[in-house]
Amino acid sequence: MSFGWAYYGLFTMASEHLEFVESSALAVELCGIPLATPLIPAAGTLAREALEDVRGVYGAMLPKTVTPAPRSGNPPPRVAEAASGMVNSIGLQNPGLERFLEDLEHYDIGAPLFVSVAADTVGEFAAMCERLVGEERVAAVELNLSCPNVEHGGLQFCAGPSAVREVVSVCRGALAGKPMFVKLTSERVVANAVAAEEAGAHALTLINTVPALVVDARARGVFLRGGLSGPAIKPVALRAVYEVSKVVEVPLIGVGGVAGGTDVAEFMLAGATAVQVGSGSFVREPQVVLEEFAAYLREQGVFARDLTGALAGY
Amino acid sequence: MSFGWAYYGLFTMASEHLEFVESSALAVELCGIPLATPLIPAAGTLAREALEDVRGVYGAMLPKTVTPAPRSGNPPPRVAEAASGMVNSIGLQNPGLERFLEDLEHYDIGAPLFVSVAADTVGEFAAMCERLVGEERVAAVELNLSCPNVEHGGLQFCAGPSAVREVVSVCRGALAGKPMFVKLTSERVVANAVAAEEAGAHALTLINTVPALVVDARARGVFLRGGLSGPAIKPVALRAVYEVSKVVEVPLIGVGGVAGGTDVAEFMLAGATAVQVGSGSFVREPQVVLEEFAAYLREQGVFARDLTGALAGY
Amino acid sequence: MKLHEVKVLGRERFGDHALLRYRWSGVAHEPGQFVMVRALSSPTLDPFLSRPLFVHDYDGEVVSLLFEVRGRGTARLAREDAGLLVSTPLGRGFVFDGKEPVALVGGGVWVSPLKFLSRALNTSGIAHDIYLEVPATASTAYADWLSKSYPHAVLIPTDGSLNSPKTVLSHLGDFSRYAAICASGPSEMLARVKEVSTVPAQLALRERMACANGSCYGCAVPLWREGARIYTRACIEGPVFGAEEVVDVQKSGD
Amino acid sequence: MKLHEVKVLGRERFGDHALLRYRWSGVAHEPGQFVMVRALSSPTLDPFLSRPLFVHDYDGEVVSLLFEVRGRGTARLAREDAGLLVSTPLGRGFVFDGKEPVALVGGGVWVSPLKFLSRALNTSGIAHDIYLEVPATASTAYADWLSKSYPHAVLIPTDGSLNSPKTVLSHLGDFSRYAAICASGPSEMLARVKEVSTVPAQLALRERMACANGSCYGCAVPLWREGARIYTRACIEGPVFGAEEVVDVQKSGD
Ligand SMILES: Cc1cc2nc3c(=O)[nH]c(=O)nc-3n(C[C@H](O)[C@H](O)[C@H](O)COP(=O)(O)OP(=O)(O)OC[C@H]3O[C@@H](n4cnc5c(N)ncnc54)[C@H](O)[C@@H]3O)c2cc1C
Ligand SMILES: Cc1cc2nc3c(=O)[nH]c(=O)nc-3n(C[C@H](O)[C@H](O)[C@H](O)COP(=O)(O)OP(=O)(O)OC[C@H]3O[C@@H](n4cnc5c(N)ncnc54)[C@H](O)[C@@H]3O)c2cc1C
Ligand SMILES: Cc1cc2nc3c(=O)[nH]c(=O)nc-3n(C[C@H](O)[C@H](O)[C@H](O)COP(=O)(O)O)c2cc1C
Ligand SMILES: Cc1cc2nc3c(=O)[nH]c(=O)nc-3n(C[C@H](O)[C@H](O)[C@H](O)COP(=O)(O)O)c2cc1C
Ligand code: FES
Ligand code: FES
Repeated sequence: MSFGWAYYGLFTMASEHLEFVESSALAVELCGIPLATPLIPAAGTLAREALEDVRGVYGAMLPKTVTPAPRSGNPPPRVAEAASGMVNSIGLQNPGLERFLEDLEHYDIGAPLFVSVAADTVGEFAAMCERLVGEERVAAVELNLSCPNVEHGGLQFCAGPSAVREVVSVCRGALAGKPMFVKLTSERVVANAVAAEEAGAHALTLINTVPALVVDARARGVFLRGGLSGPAIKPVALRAVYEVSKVVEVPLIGVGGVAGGTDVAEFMLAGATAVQVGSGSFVREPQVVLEEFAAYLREQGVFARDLTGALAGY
Repeated sequence: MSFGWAYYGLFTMASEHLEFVESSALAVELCGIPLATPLIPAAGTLAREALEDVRGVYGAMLPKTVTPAPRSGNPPPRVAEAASGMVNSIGLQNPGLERFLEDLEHYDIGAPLFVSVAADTVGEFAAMCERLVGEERVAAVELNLSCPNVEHGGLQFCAGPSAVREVVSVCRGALAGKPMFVKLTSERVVANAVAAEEAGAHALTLINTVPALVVDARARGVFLRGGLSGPAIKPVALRAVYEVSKVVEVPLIGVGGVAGGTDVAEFMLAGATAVQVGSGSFVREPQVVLEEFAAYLREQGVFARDLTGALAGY
Repeated sequence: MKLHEVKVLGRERFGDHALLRYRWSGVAHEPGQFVMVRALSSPTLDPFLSRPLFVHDYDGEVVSLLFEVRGRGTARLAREDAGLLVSTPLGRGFVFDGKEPVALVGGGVWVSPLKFLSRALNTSGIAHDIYLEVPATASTAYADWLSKSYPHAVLIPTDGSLNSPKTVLSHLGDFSRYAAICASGPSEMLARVKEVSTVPAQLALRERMACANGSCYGCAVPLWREGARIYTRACIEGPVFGAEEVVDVQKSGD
Repeated sequence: MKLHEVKVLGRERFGDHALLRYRWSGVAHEPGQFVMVRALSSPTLDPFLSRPLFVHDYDGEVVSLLFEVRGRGTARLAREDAGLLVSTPLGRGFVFDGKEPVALVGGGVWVSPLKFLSRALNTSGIAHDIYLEVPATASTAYADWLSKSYPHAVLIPTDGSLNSPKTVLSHLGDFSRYAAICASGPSEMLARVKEVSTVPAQLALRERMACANGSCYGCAVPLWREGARIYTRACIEGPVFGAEEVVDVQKSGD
């Protein structure tokens, strides 16, 4: 269903900030949580040192994945450029859950706070969720399942449906109803998504980086073994959102290669309720992405929330 | 092991053609088949109408995948652009095996001829192999397993190790020793590669296109649901070659995003014996890719065959 | 595909449209053929694919291309400072048996190849009339340029939103006055020409292209051939087809 | 990251090196800081990431950047016709407690920030000597430019293949003559300064960067902090670090 843009009343785009008299044009709801805009930073791509310019741009804040204990991360190099994207291997450098929670106020951007967690074992995942369930400032928890399960020979938690089902159902229990997003990779995404929904995920975040290798031909060496992100993977992420939207009922959060306003629209049309911006924010301002998306909505005469899944065949 | 370039004797690069007095700098051997260069066209990206400029460039010819019966292909649109790549959904348009074999002489570029095959069932795969085994002009067969298996609810033949094992072992029997390459996608590539090797593959071709979706935001429609190729997927393909090279013994053929000479080197360093050029050939001349690769070999003072797997950590 | 660096002689802009002229000393172009082009400064990645454009005009020395700025590729081509890489002329253009008069029917930016076609018909002394739709969405600058550039054409302003195919065809009136129709316009216009023409018609079709040399099977055009419905490749068997053999005109070429 | 379009005042090329000057009226730069830059014509895709470059010089109005053309990004930046997008000054530069004399030690293209540093020391009236390695691989054009651009520096031609770190340091002689060392050179030179300096040394480090605002944790530099080995982020805590806190100098910054 679509409304003419006139419906919005006064809509003015200031040079620095968007001002909506009728701000509901951009608003969406995710698992019952109202978001002022459908944009969320992708986990690991927005640090507390860089929150100045994103107030009012992101509908929620999502810091880098936290693990039970502090992690120092991988030795450099950790990032490399690729065609229309980049490869990273940061190694989940983070201060550990307790220290992170002590500093929670630093993540305040005047929007709901989501927390991404990862761990080595199902038990540790559950323990983190138990620690977070009573933390009122945390509106939702995102399980980052693209990390190795040390109890299963280092296979990722999202290696297949049975592993997904186990960790998700345990965390669902531990979170006692607090919204839980499950983040998956593109590999086996449909089967894993179905398993995650069955195990109680409230929303699915699709997708994490795609396994990649960067070779330095002159040095004849591996430069970096990590995950590919950026516009290069956008068609892969869109496909994941689209296919999964056909088989699950829970809302989807699209992520992969967003670098402009129409990218946001594409993810929502493919089935996403909200959209995360990762590497794209390194090369374009999230503010500009939101402005472009707002211009798209105006041009099309639709509200953001009406885009989700509103895709015709060609 | 590396040789100084002087070792090659006279090496001159003419404006139109490479001339090697000692041409072994570029030569490689694949499953006992000598190739004058490590470059091969990727299946489906070089038609018989376009062979004029590729003589002497490609070490072997590999036409588009052939199926038992003719296929008319998918309705347009069939191709779309993506960031640093493209998405295609051609639908295996081909004249069918018999007609293809009648026209076999049109694929002569003065180099070994490989034939890519696909079918709806394991039985049809086997029948094609039986038809090809006696065809002396065909030096090797590449099984394209990225096609739906109608007996298994449309799941691809390369959906998982057990499906791979079945089709590969049956084809291995039917081909009675004729070299057989098995082409896989990036999804579950390590497990599938191991299964293919165990089932008798002589070489593995990695990777086929990555499932992708292109959305037209203005039309609010799906523009194309197909496979992503081009430089965007190079890091993904390199990773597949690298991981698989650690767990199998058979030679690997790298494919995905090659558009220049150092790309060829990267694939060989990651573990490939030969390298296929697909979408890259639409935007750059394969001739130029080969020239750049030869220049790289000269600069590094190595022979092509010495590059395979010769990768140090960073 | 081999692309050749050429010397751009001039770039003109009319609103969202651009005309680009370059010197060409290679193999001669035929009306209805196209070239693959890309900016010199983007040899591979952005945008990835080369863009197909009809030969708008060719006098034996200078080629001109007329295009609308729509996306990444054409935006680059229109930029003043970009050098140009172009292919040799590609595909099959319009064909003639000498019968006259001929009606050239076009619309939007797709009028492009009709200029060169008209020049060729003039050279061969074949009488022809030109009918061009000017959609309401076209800028005044482009509309003005069209009327100057096609001085003998009948220009028909249309309500662009519907691409009003009837308008141009109703101006054309009774098809049987003509020995043949050559059409290059939006898909709805071409479909309409195919539907209503009572005389042999040729349609300049477009389809999404990647390789432009027959390799990728991307540019599929549904044709009737020997009673069967097949997909042929616009890049090597087209882009101009006889209307009677085209099964239907795809909108993915718009 | 917000980038600002700036007016390029001049581009000079010396062999593989380029010097680019632009007008800047924003927040003032400090010696040792860097900026993220990209060509105006490649806003997103090719190349994807912006490039970090030290501020070579800054006089309050004009910023200059000195760089070596290595890959896609710097090739674009060096092209005459490209417009420029730059960030505000980023990171932490060299710090001083007023003690003198100071030795500035550099090599290769990494000498870049020492120009601005020398200017700042002059302004503060702090005595300093400059020692610059000129690797054998540098073009004569660059070597000539260096000697003109740093007229008071001791230039030390080295056998670039090994980056001969001993050479520049042996010219420098007894470190204790100086109150402090500021070094910006290839990783081996910096490692050597860290190893042998007997006086406080500051190292201008580089590491692969993506976000340049602390978000991605890409630009990891191993430091000793409170007795523990941690990875800090060069983009917000560096790029200049005290040599004593650096665990080791990574070659991924070369
Ligand atoms: C044979 C042929 C002749 C053509 N002649 C002309 C001409 O003379 N003037 C002109 O303005 N346009 C012409 N076109 C269409 C022109 O190629 C597209 O408008 C142009 O490619 C759009 O590029 P872009 O970078 O602006 O758009 P983008 O949106 O960036 O293009 C994305 C991709 O879609 C393709 N594409 C987009 N629109 C079309 C289309 N309508 N047809 C085919 N591919 C498309 C592009 O080539 C590219 O691969 C012709 C197309 C064909 C096939
Ligand atoms: C704080 C800082 C200051 C710098 N100052 C200068 C300077 O003043 N002059 C100068 O010539 N170079 C400087 N560099 C290095 C410069 O950023 C790289 O040489 C440049 O990015 C190479 O880009 P390219 O497009 O030529 O190479 P490409 O090979 O295309 O680069 C590919 C990717 O690797 C990165 N990269 C490549 N080399 C380096 C490197 N040595 N250090 C960090 N990233 C690299 C690029 O930024 C890009 O992300 C600096 C680096 C940092 C981190
Ligand atoms: C530098 C970097 C760090 C990342 N760290 C995390 C992380 O800590 N947790 C996580 O779930 N995903 C992480 N990701 C993945 C992103 O959240 C996102 O899923 C992926 O990058 C695809 O989105 P993009 O193309 O917009 O970057 C990281 C990505 C990048 C580029
Ligand atoms: C237009 C097109 C058609 C293709 N057709 C086939 C095919 O028939 N059989 C096959 O195995 N792979 C096919 N592929 C996949 C390529 O062979 C190759 O695996 C893939 O494109 C990745 O390589 P590239 O990035 O170099 O294009 C096709 C790819 C393209 C772009
Ligand atoms: S564009 Fe590839 S076959 Fe026509
Ligand atoms: S470059 Fe991202 S944290 Fe420094």
